[in-house]
Order: sequence, then structure tokens, then C-alpha cells
Amino acid sequence: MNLHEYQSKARFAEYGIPIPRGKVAHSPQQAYEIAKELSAPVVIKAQVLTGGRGKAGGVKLAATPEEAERHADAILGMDIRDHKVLRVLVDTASTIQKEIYLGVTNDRAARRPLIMASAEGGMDIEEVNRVSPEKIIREHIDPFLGLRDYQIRNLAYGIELPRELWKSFMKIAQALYRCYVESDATLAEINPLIIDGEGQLLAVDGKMSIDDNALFRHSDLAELRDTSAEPEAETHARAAGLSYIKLDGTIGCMVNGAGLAMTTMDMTKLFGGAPANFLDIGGGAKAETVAMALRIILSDPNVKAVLFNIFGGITRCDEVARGILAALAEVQVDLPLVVRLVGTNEEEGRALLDAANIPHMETARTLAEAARKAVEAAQKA
Amino acid sequence: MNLHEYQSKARFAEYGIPIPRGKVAHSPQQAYEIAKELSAPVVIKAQVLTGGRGKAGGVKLAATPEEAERHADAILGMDIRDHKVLRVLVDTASTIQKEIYLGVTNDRAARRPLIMASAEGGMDIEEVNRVSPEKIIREHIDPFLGLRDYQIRNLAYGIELPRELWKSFMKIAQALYRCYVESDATLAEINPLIIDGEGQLLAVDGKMSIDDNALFRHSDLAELRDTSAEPEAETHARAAGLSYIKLDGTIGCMVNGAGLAMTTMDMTKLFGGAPANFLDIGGGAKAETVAMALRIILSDPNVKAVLFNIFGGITRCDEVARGILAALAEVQVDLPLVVRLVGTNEEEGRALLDAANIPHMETARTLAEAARKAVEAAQKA
Amino acid sequence: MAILADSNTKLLVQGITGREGLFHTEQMIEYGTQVVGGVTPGKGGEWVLGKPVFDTVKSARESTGANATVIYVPAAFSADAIYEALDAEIELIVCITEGIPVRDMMQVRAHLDQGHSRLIGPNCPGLLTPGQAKIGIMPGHIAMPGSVGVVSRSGTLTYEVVYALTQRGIGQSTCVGIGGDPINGTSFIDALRMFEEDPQTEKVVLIGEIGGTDEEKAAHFIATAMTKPVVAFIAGQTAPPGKRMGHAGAIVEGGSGTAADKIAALHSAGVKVAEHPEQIADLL
Amino acid sequence: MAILADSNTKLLVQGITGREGLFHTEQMIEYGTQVVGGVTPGKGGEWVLGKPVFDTVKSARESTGANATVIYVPAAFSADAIYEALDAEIELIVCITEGIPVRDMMQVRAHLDQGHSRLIGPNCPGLLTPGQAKIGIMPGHIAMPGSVGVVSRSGTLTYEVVYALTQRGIGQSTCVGIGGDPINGTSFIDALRMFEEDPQTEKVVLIGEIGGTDEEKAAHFIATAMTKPVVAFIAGQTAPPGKRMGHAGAIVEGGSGTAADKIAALHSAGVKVAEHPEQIADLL
Repeated sequence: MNLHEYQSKARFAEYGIPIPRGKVAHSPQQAYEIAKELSAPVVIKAQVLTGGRGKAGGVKLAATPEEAERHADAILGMDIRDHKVLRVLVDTASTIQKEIYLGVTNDRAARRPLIMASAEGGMDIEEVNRVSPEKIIREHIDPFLGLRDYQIRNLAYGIELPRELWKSFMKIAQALYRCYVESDATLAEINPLIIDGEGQLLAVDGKMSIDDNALFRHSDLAELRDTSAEPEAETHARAAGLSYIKLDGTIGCMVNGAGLAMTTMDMTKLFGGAPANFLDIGGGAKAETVAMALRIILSDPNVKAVLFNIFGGITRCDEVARGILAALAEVQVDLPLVVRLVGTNEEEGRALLDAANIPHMETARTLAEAARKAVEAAQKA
Repeated sequence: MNLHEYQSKARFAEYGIPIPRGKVAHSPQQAYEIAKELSAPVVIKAQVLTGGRGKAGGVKLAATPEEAERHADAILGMDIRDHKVLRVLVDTASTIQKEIYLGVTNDRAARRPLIMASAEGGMDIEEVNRVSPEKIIREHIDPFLGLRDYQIRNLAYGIELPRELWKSFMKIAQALYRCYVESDATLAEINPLIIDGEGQLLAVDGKMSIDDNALFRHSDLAELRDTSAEPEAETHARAAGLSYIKLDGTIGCMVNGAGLAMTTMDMTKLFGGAPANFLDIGGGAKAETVAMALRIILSDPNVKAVLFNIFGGITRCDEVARGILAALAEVQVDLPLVVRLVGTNEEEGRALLDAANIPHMETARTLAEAARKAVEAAQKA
Repeated sequence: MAILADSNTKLLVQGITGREGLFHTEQMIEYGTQVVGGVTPGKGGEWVLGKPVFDTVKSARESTGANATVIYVPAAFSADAIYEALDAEIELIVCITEGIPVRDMMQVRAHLDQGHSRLIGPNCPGLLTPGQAKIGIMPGHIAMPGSVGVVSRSGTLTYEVVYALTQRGIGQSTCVGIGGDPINGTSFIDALRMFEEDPQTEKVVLIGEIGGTDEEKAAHFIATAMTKPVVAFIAGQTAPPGKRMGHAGAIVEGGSGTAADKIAALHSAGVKVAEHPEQIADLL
Repeated sequence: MAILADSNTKLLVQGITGREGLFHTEQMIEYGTQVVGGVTPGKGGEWVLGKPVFDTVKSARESTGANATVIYVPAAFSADAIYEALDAEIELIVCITEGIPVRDMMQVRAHLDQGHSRLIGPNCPGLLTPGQAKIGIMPGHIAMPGSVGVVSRSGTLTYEVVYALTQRGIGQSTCVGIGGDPINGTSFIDALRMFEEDPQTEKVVLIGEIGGTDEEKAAHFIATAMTKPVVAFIAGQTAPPGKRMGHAGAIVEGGSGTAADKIAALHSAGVKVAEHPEQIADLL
């Protein structure tokens, strides 16, 4: 789960990291009021859970409240990489002497947290890593020892931070790490951390990602989820305990198990189609779950055919078939359906489905056959 | 540094461990008031930093405020193993169904914390360990993982704690461990942790020792030190940064270095005397430090002779001799002094001392010689 | 022989009285796995499915001589369950639970690396040595004894592959699901090394997916240290970057962890990579 | 040969610009120790006593090729200094600092046990290989090269013994102070093992004191694994129980750690135990 800039920075501030004065506006009028209250030049920043807002015109400087209002009016409602701008952050503008990158993330390969700093702040760190990886100073953090002061000194030394800022850099880095740990974050970054006109460090932009698996112990963070930033169907699926990701294709996929679901998607591509979604309905195939999943798939207007790929393991295929039939009795489906059941009692399961004579439904034996049929059906539709 | 029962229990309570209602009284009248306020039978408990107060009559049950007052009057001013009782704790008396031991300590050999529980609560745990060590259930704690819930279950299982109390036992054990860690304690124990009349766990007695080396990060704990409980000279020595421990003998010892100081004590014994103190004056031998140390040694009326044993290492013996002479010019000493200087330039140092013609002062070459002379001088005095 | 577990494995079930634990214990017993007892704190002394329940892993181990454990406890308590098993020196720990926070797993893994136990999972289907022992949730009857080792990050995709092998008469030595989390106890390399050393195993099927670099490392290991042929399949070629595909670990991040990279690495290690799961049997 | 350090040892000084650090660095250089630089955060780029100062141990190691470090930083920062040296993979870390909280040392020790560096101390005088290298605060001129290894928990008591040996013409291979804290980096056994393996060392002097059971363990080691003769001395026979005798580790607690126990254990291991330090040379 990703947090917005304003949410991340508010959390950083709770840990004592200096951030610019600022507030969120939902309307140009609010932006005017905030700018007036701050009584200084401000920067209006689109709050969207995607990168590239600067290039898209989602960040603008305003010298007066009137200008702030005009810019907010332009930015609010913008569409940035498929994300609609519903809020802007109105922050006091800062004089920038230097931009630094400082971030903590999980290093999966090293199996521990990694803190990174770079004198090349303000750019996407992955881009810096691609172009000049030597400009990123890295310190792996022992999960038991935590971030040690000497590691922060290694960073400060590596990015040639002026001596007089080491002390405040240490405080900021320790605060960022504590924030990362105590939030069960997978990423907590300040980019840029600037040296401002007064020579002080200031976190002018921030980003946090939270481990979804840890939200059970962070009800405060769970509430920060911006469901307006994701497809509605994903919100519904999450509420129903289903794992659903909307894609651009035309073949709706309903699969039990994440690996099999990815494989099913890949197979539609292999046979010339494109998946409309990733959907893992989990263990077995209860009628209720299948029905809910069907509704979610059908809510996507691009879907032209639905491909079921279910492995009957401990739950036998005949039981699975009964579940699917029960679901189809509940949900009206006018699109072509291709059902492939594999595993224990697959013949019996397929026979049950064939016997039910559901309109537009075909069954298949192999995944290849199922994918081919679904692609064909979608192309015809 | 040891905490009193009332201090330990107050700290435990901050961590959520249930303790009896109670207050400290410095006078019988206060004890009366507290008992009245608690309006229940109370127990009057001498607050002294030593064991064995029960056998000494320092713990008494009182059914009425009047009785509480009488008991407090008897207990206050008592002398328990050389500790004068200056305060009593007036606690609500509890019905005791069962007494349990629960404690966390540093296991030096294992180099990690150790949590122990025993169904034989109320007794000295070292006595239980001597008589029936199998009745103590032990779990070593990984300093990085901390105390894990399963370890507490191992304890609960091992002491056959009734199932319905496991949950509150887990809370108490976790609280005790947190208290131990966050206080930099070397011991935090509840003895006994009782099952009371209502079947609830209650910490009726508690004890904590704090790592002196960690007091720099616990100013609140450092303030709890009860200097009234230790010889005045030790308090003065601590303030002066000297390591001093009063003993029962007649030979005052002034030594640089802890190991050498112990050896010097041992030598007086080997030659038939007894050390009056342990005193480590630290590196070198500055006049100021020697003078302060002399005053502390002389404050003990048992001292009949003073033995100096100084190793001149990086600080040369001649410099040390000058320091001692300067100190002797400041502090009036009527007792016999034996000075042994060893190490670099020892001849020069000894010559300086000999030339100074200090009354009652002898010098010695070897430690054996010095110890023998000091013992003889003390016996003559 | 096989790897990790066989008919001599004495298994404990942590969380045996829970819904999942109870259901799968029944399945494991039915399969013939030597389940010697279970652990549910507070329920020590009870019996379920004819097996004794203990309050602690330590007491269970002392009473039963168990050398393996399978964990079906909620995510919030799983790290503790793993530590308890480690502390009791259980040699094989299989954690089925999905949804353990990654911070917990970073600590578990750092601690694990100091000891001598093997952890499989978490967020995995467990393992199956056909005809001998089933530890976890794999459907037992889809497999048959044989000489192909199967290792996978997935659940049902593994079943699909195993079932297809069985349908074609190709038996398996052991099928291991190492789990779909970004940080787990056993890597592809660990499993490959065991298969390489196992006399029963002649060939290996590796089923990977997007996310991380475990497949790339496995490719290097295969090229440098394996003599037995490996056939691979990688799921998630059509997965968009930055999205978690069901498994916490199945995500392309910062351009790293793509199926294309993994397939390329495997190809250059001389591994045959199937275009779809049904090809695997042909490539073996 | 000797142990731990010799004329090839390249030493860093952590806390080189502090009062203690500076004073003892001068002494070490004067003794001939190969001091290659120092570390004081925030003072990188300066020079003291003709040696470069660095901001971090990592950069110091990279620039100087140091393989040893000696720590003179305040107790509150010592654990961090040790971790920094460990992380920079400095092979020998000597920590002089007294007063480090025992909780910090429990963590340091647990972490240390996972790596490959050796820690001497804390709360120790360091070590001295006569004529070659002096790391720490031991007075250098009281020692002379020879074949007796000295290991001790004490400071001045060690000097006293070493000086007495030198006066008698008995030289030393290496003198090591392992420190007076209850938890330290190197035990008696560790030092004895090194002396046993060192060709230059022919006999060993062990100077123990009350508290803990390190001497008892050493006695067992001597009886079972040492061929070279050991002479011991134990300080603190007259120390009262429950009181810390200057050193944080010198305390008889719960009846454990008495001088009598230690002497008995050493005796039964066949070790000659001196009644007083001046006897040691006679017993060698």
C-alpha cells in the first residue's frame, strides 16, 4: 500500500523530520486560503500515487494566493498516468541549495533493510542507479542491531555532506529508519532532502509504501489507504478477500492460486489474446466466492470472454463444478465462458458442466486448449 | 545499584504489573493514616536493602490502623543486618493461595538474559536452586529477539500454572522483561508473585538491581539511589569518582587498579591482618585524588594503619611519589603509613619518599614486605 | 531416499486444533504421514484425531521425538511459532501460513541463519514425498513416486504440473513448495542442492515466477554445480510492473524480477524453459 | 611470532583526537607500534601526531589497510564503535573503554559471535607484544621479549606481574588484558588456545579474579587441551560477597565466583597457583 506525499511527510514529521509548512487542498479556493495563511510563495503539488507528475505539469510554483488558486484549478482534475488528481498539497516554497536522496527500503536479495543516500537528489533513484550506481551510497541494516550511527556517517561521508549538517542528517536518518520500522514500511524515502536557503536540511518530498501483510497491526495506516486512487473493482475485491488486479486486455481470468493465475494470463497472451485481469479466488471454489469474482470480472467493460482455470486438489473437481454452476445460477453472464477443470475427478467435473448446458459455455481439457478457445471467443465477440 | 521493594514495585506497576495498594510511611503516624485510607488489613514491611527482614521481625500484619501504627513503631529504627530501617511500606494484605517466583537476570556465563520461574515462590531463589534446582524453570533470552511468548508458556507449563492464569502470566512476564530491559536492570524479580484470594496474580514483593554502568542513560533511576543505605564514605567516594568499599579490618588500603587493590587486601590477610577497605584510586596518583582517598580511608575509625600500593606505569614512580607527598602535606595523618611504589623509576620514587622524612611513614620494596609492615604497624597501634 | 521428509519423519502440527490445522492433519494422516502430535497453547492434554496435543513444542518434542513440524497458525503468531520450533531444535520446519509481515521474516531469517534447522516457506503448500509423507496442504493423490524432483514458489501451479507428470506416468521424488513470499527459509538453490545430492532424484523441475532474483541465482547454481538436468517454467510474463500478483513476492520492482530476465538467465545456464506448464513433461 | 599483534600489525585508533586517545597514541607510536591513522567523526582530513584522521572506520581502512583498531571512546558510544569496526571487517578490535552497560555488551557479544573479528576487552589495558607492538594503555617499558604468555582480567596487577618477570629476566611473548567486565570479547580459554598454538610461547601466566566462572572453564581447558605449563594467580580472596570490587565483573554473586572455587579448580587441573604475585616467577 502506497501513501501519498502529504501522508508520508506528515508521518515523517511525527518522527521529527523537518518538512515545509503546508496543507492539502481539495479545491482551488482551499488552495487560495492555504497560500494566504502561509503568506509566502508556495508550491502546488498534485497528490497522485504515481511518478512523473512534474513532467505532466502537476507541480507548480505560485507567488501569490491568486496564482495558487489558478494553479490548483489547473492541476485538480488532471489525469496523470491514469490517476486523477483529487487533491493538491500547498507547501511553502523553499530555496534549494542542494538536493539529496535518502531512503530506506527492503533489500529482498540481502534479506534486510537497506538505507541509501545520494548527492543526486530530486531524480528517480532507480534512474540514478541505472546511470551512475556509484553515486548511491548503500548501507545494509542488520534487522536486530538497527541503523547504527556509524552507518549514517558512512552515508554522510559518501555523499560529501557538509560537516555542519552531519548532526541533523543523523537525526533525520534515524527518524526515517524508526518511521520505516514502526510503520512496517517497505519503502520510506525523502527525495529530495534539500539544503535550503538557510543551510538547513528539509524534506520537501516523501514517499512511503507499507507492507500490506503488516496492516493488521497498524489500523491507523490502514485508514490512510486512498481507494479513490485504485480501480473500484480492486477495492471491492480486497473487501471480499480476493486478489484482483485490473489489466488492459479482454479476457477475464478466474483462477485458484496466484502462480496458476499468472500462468493463465500468460497463456492468453501466448495464443494471441490479452488478459483483462489477474484474479486469484483462493482455495477450492465455493459458489459464493465464484459469484463475487464473476461480478468483479464483469464490471470491467473491456471483458469479452471469461476463462476459468481451476485446479481441483483437495477439493475435488466435481465439487468445484457444482460451485461454478451454483454461482452461474446467481450471476447473469452473457459473455462466452471457457471452463477448464483439472485435477482430481476432472472427468466427472467436466461432465457435470457439459450436462448443465449453460449458454455460451465451453469446457476444455488442457490449459492450451482453454486459452485458445478463450482467445477465439474474445476475438469473435 | 539496588532499589527498595517499594521502588521496584512502583516501577513494575508502571509497566502494568498488578501490585497491592500501598504507600511508604516514614513514621508510625503515617503508617496509621495509610492503613486507615486503605481500610483493610495491611502488612507493614521494613524497606531495607538486604534480605532476611522477615526473620528479623521486619514484616508484620496489622488488622487495624492502630495495630499498623504499633508495628510501624516497632519496625522503624530497627537494625537489620547492619541496615537501619528508615521507611516501611504499608501494603494491603493479600490472601495467598499460592506463591510463585518470577525473575529476570543476566546470566553471565551464557552472556544473555535469563528468565526463571518456580512454583516454590516466597523463598530465596538461590536457596531453591541449591536444594532443588529442578524446581526452577529457566529460559535464556536472545538479546535481539527478546522474550518470546512461547518461552513464557514454557515457564507456565513447567511450573504447572493453572491454565486460566496463563494469559495474565504472559502479560506480567512480558512487562517484567520490558521493565528489566528499559531500566538496564541486572535483576528484576517478583518474589512472591501470588495467586490471591480472588484467583488473580499479584506481585506482592519485588526487587530490582540496576547496572551502574548504564545509569548515565537513566537519570530517573539514578535519583532513586538510597544513599542512607550505604556507608557515608562510599557515597563520598562515588561522588569523587573513586571505587571504595568499606570492610571490617584495620588496614586502610590505597591502590591504583582494581585487581591490584584486591591483591593488596588479600596480602594483608595472608600476613595475619585484615583490610579495612577496598579502594581503587584509578590511573596515576594525582595529589588531589590521593588526598581525597586518604580522607575517606581515615573516616573509618577502625583504621589503624594505611598501606599504599601504587604501580607506576606510564606515570613514573617519582611523579607518583611527589603526588603522595603533596597529598600528605594537605591531609593530617597520625597513623602509621606504609608506602610501596613499584614500576618505572621505583628507586627514585622511594628515595624521594624516604628523603621527605614523613613521621610514621615506612617504604617497602615488595608487596610481601609492605603487607607485613602494615600488619605489624596495625597490630602495634 | 527423496529429500527433506520420508516415512520416518515424525511430524508435529503447530496449530493442530485450528480449522486449517485440523483439516490438513486429517489429510496428512490419511496419506500415511507419521503425525506424532500437535501443539496448541492452552490445550495440552487433549487428543485430536488420535494424536496428543501439547502446550509447547518443547514438551511435544520431548514426549514424541518429533523431528519435523508444520505450522498452521495465524500470521500474527507465526514468527513466534517458528522461533519456538527453532528453539526446540526441530530439524525441519514447514510454515504454511500466508501473510506474515516481511519485517518479521527478515528477523526470522537472520536468526535462522545462526542455527541448524531448515525452514520451508512461509506462504507455501509444504512438501510431498509421494507414497511416504505429505507435510502441508498439497493434495496427496495427484502425485506418484518416481525420480523427478519438483521445486516451486507456487501452490496450485505446482499441483497442476505434478498432476500432469503423474498423468504421463512420470513419478516424483519429492515436491517442495518454497513459498511465494519475498523472504523465505529455503531458496531454489537450497532445494536444487538437495536434489543434486539425492540418489533417487534424476531430473528436476523448477517452477519460478516474477519477483526477486532467486531464479537467476538458481540458474547460476545449475550452470556451475549441477549435473542433473533441470526443466523450468516461469509464471508472470504478462504481469504489469509494480503490482503484486497474489503472492507478496511476485512483483516486478525497479525493473528487476521480470520473467524475461529469469528465462534468459535459465536459458543461458542451459536450462530448458517450457512455454507453458503442459510442455514440461515433453522437455523432461 | 607472539599472538594477536606484532610489528606488522597496522593499527587504527578510534577516538584518536580525544584526551585519552591522543595521549596513548603518542605512547604507542613511541613504542614502535605501526599506527596508521585514527578515526574521529567530524575530524576527517586532519592530522595528529603525523597520522591521518578519518571520519569513518571504513574510509580509514580503505586508505590505510589497517587490520587492527583500538577504541578510546566514551562508554555511551563504544558499542557503536565496536560495530563500526566489525562492519569494516577489522580483524582485531581492542576496546579500552570502561563502563559500557552490560546490556550493550550482551548485544555486542551476540553479534560478534556471528562474525570473524576478535574483540579484546572492553574495560581492559589492551595488549603488548614486547619489542613489537603495544595496543592500548600498558606501560611498554616494563616488558621484555621472551617466551612467557601473560593473560589477565586486570590492569595494574598485570603490570606488576610483567614488571616482576622482567626484573627477574623472564621475557614475555605477549601480554593480554582481557578486561574486567562480566561480558567481554575474549575469554581466558581463547587466549590460552592462542598461546598454546604460538611457537614462541613456552609457558603461560594466568591472572584471574573473583566473579564469573571464566577461570573454572580455563582450568578445564588447561587440563584437557594444553601442553604448556600454566601458573595462575587469583585476586580477591578477601572480597566480601555481593560487592563489586572496582571491576564490573569482580563480584561474588549467589555463592558463585569465589576465589576459593577458582583456585580449587585450577589446582585440580594441575595448575600451580601463586599465593601472591611475587611468587609467580618462582613457580614458572
